[in-house]
Amino acid sequence: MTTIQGVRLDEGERAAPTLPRDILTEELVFNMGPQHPSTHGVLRVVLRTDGEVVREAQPLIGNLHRCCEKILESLTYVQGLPYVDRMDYLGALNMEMGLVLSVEKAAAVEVPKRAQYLRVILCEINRVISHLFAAGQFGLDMGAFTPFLYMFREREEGLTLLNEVTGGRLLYHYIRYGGVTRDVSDDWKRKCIAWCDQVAAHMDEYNNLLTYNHIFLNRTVGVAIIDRETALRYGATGPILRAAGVPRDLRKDMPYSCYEDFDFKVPVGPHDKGVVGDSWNRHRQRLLEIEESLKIIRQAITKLPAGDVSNPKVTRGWKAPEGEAYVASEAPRGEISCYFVSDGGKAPYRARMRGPSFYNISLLSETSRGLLIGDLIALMGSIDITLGECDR
Amino acid sequence: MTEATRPGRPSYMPPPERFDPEVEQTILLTKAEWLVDWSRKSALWPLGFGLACCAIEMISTAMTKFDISRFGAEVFRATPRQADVMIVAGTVTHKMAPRVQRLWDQMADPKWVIAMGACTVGGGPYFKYGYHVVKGVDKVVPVDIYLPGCPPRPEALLEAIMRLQELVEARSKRLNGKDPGYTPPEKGSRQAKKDGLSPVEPWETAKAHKFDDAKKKTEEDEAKAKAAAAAAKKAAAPAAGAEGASGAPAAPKPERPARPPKPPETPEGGA
Amino acid sequence: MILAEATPLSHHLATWLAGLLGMQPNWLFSAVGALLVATVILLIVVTPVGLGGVYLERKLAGRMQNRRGPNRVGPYGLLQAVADGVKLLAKEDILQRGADSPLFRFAPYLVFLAAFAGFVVLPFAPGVIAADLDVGLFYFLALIALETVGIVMAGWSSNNKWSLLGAMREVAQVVSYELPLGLAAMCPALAAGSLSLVAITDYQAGPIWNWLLIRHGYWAIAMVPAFLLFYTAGLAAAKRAPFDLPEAESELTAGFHTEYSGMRFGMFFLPEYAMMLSLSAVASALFLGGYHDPLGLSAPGGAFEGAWWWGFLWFFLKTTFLFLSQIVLRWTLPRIRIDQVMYLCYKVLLPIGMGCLVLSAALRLLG
Amino acid sequence: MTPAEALRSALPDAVEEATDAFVRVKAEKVVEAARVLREKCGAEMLHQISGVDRPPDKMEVVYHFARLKPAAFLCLKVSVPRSNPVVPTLANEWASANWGERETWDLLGIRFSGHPHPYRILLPEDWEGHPLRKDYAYPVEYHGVDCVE
Repeated sequence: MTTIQGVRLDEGERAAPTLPRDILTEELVFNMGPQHPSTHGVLRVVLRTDGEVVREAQPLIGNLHRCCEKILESLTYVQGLPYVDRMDYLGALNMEMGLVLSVEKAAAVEVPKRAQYLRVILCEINRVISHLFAAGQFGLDMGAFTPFLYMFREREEGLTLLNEVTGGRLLYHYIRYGGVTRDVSDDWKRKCIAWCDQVAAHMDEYNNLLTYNHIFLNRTVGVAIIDRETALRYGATGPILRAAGVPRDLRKDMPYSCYEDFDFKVPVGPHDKGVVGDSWNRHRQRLLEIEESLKIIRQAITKLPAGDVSNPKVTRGWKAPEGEAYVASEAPRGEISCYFVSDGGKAPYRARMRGPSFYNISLLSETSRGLLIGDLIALMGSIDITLGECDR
Repeated sequence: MTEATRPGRPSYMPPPERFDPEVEQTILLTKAEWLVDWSRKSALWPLGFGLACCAIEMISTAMTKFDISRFGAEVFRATPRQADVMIVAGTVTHKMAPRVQRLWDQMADPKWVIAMGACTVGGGPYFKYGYHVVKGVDKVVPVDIYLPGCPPRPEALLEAIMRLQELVEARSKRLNGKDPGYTPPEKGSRQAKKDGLSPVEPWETAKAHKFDDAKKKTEEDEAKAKAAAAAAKKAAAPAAGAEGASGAPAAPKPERPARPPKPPETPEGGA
Repeated sequence: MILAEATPLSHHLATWLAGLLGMQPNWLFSAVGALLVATVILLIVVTPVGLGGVYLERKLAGRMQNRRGPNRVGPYGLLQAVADGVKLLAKEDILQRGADSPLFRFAPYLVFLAAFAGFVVLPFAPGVIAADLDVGLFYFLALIALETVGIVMAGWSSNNKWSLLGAMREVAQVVSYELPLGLAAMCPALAAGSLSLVAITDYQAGPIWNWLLIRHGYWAIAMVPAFLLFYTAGLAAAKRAPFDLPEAESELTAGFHTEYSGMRFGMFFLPEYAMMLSLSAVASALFLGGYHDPLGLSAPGGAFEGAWWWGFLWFFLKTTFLFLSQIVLRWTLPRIRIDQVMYLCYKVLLPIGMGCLVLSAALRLLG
Repeated sequence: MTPAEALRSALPDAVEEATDAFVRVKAEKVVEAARVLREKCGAEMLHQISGVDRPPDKMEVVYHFARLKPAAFLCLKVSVPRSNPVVPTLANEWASANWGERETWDLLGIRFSGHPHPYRILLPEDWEGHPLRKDYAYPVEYHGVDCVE
């Protein structure tokens, strides 16, 4: 029994002995990460390979465990919010939504309509940015460096937009209990629409350069298939689940924050190439979701109602009354939810955050069997994890 | 050639000896030093190593808008052997700390560390309640440039790179007498460190290689183990309580400072 | 001696040296002359080739990606590659525990040697060649195999699994791609009836329709596929994207040179560019007329017959064009998977290569 | 069929408390209860496993199941004594329970009997204590690195 730092690598299912007896073959145990270009952070994967063929891949997490839940229990309500941002640093606003929605439901806090719209606009901008990063990073993993930079061009513009409203480039601390911190200007709205047009105009460029590139298609179509059952069994959500053919999008299924006001589609795999649930479909899924998000942003900006952006009842020393709630929302990487328990104290009694990446990456060990190392990279890149929310 | 894993490796450049200034400015040696330092500062290859949020800003710095390649520093090496500067971008946790240290060990001299972000500077937002967060990466590797911010903007990282270039260049500037008003600072003083001329080499101050003897039991642990064994013996043989009490005098249970009494003991280990 | 006799430059040098000392030119002077030529080539050609290649790659990549690229070190960042080189020289040289020391130290030299030794047979201009070997093309192809040996040594001796995997990929890839590379190179050799690069180049003297790529129109049937084949297989032999599997960064951290630091790493880094350049040069000599211009001015009886600068200009232009196209490809395409690399080689390129060879033979017989 | 009705009819002796929001079942019956939720109420996904420390004498494990169509979350709660918190594992039924339970063990010290791999997941294997317990004592140092200033 091979054991590597507490991880048991199951023996058995060795490759069928096709080689003559006198050639000695041996399985290699690789340690991939925590510092590896395609583990997207500090994920560590222990690989057992037969040459290039992966027999087993065991993801090991926890290298970025930053005690988010303990801190939420220890600090006051308002103080705790920035820490949620740092869970998924690529989709920080969506993480804030995850906590705030639960607390608001448990405490029955009213949120002004304008604030709800602003949340939607900024969260969708953040989702677009996050998906651009994920798609580019996937290209980078596949060896295509340039598309990443092209996607970063639009990403930077989007960051500038968010920066203008929230004051932060990456982590925002914008959504508060009962509303948001700042209102947007008319000028910003114009810029935002212009940015949507810019991204939409460049979608073809990304597709030509990366998505429908012949080599890219060969690398990803039919590779590392995550089917519906596997995804559901492992609790995988978000683009992975939708690319596997399950039309589950909480923005449609359990609308929160006025998502029911907007007209958008939920793209579901399989898309025009490949088979349902393969790496290419997960990549395409993200690009299609960008287009839908742009639709939502445009509608929300046109329909943005007048009014206040925060609930005056929620002040600095605000406490939630006793109670509990479980609300989930759709973050770029999957469903972020919070099991929130309050005992009426100054801090949440328990705020259990669900990091979608935590569940998404857990299926790596089952899905990766029999893949080549290059395919494993495709699998990991198309799952698109953020270790911040995986380890919290 | 030196072995990578040998602790307390000698410095890549010995502390500059002070010659007669006239000699210093004329001999070729100092000019060569200048060339070497110029090349080092112009080709700072970072280790492609992201930990958390700051890594995204580090990537942004390498991208179109900020373009770290202008300084010749866009060559993110995937292997520590070929990197010059480790940008520790993000929170270092206790689980990750040995790996960070190991990566630093694996880098070839001369090497520098930029502590990017509040977490690596001193724990940052996780200072008080972050039980699993190392409060500052300088507890495990020596840091040359501290870059605060949560996360620092890419412009800030560019400035950190430029400051590091100044630091790299400082030594040969002094040697070449480019700075006439310069008097060598007192040994080990703050100024000496600032000038990059510290006789105390950075790795002497680092608490390096503590992880190697993680398994080594400290006296404290031994005492604790003894106490636990005594307790187990006591529990196993309640009848021989008197004997146990006399035979094994109650070892004082070592309490760590500033730690409240332990919660009721729960059975540990897997089911 | 053979080297010296075959090389006009070194021969002149030897005669001049002997005259200087008032002695008859003998084999000693010839050897000294050849060595001098080799040194000069190494200094003038090789160093700028490596460093210039690095600079061009970084600058062009920047341009392709809406960036500026290096521009702080020297004017337009021209000294960037020099700074890199000096820095690598002054960096610590690590020999990690468990490495096979002699092999580990020797491997970079072998790779360096293999990559730069190819320059000996490159016809830069009329009369400017270190050694016009009769088997120049064969010699060049053999050196590619030598480089593989160095890389396998590096991967094996590093005592690192990623390095080992990189080295294994290198063997599988380069050894396989030598077949189509050789087949494609045989087509021009067949047409010109020689393995000497100078002979093949001079066979293409004259206006552009004398170039083998489109020679007299009908040769294009065989030569255009052969050229594309040579170019593709050359990419694979030089480990350039999309065939950069031995050092695939996102898969194998840094592949076979994971454990190398300092100048030893530099000795893997520079040969890559040398290999690209020499492959481009050979491709231009084989298919694009080498140092002959498209108007036929350098052909016998032309205005610039035997003018080395005119020939060098055209050789340089053609080679640089192919070199830059390799860089553009690298920054555009994703990487191919290892099994697809093998598939492409044995099931696509090899049959095409055989077809080209048969066609060339037929054309040679008919025309 | 609401979870409360389904569980009351299928496992009458297991249900301790049933409201619209959640159903509390006996710890040893949690696997059967989860099966009932899957078969009768369409709970296809185990969305989240949370542990709640309720000193002085109780701990809770809260399971949230997700139903796809119509979308809803079904909540199952289990209370265990704080002195010996053991709950049967769901890891053999739902793969997502595997890591979720390991995390609950790691951070709260609730054991899951029959778990295929009952080790810590986020914290290092030799970490002392379970941080999310209310009486958790912050470490002073870990392997030579100070945890407090």
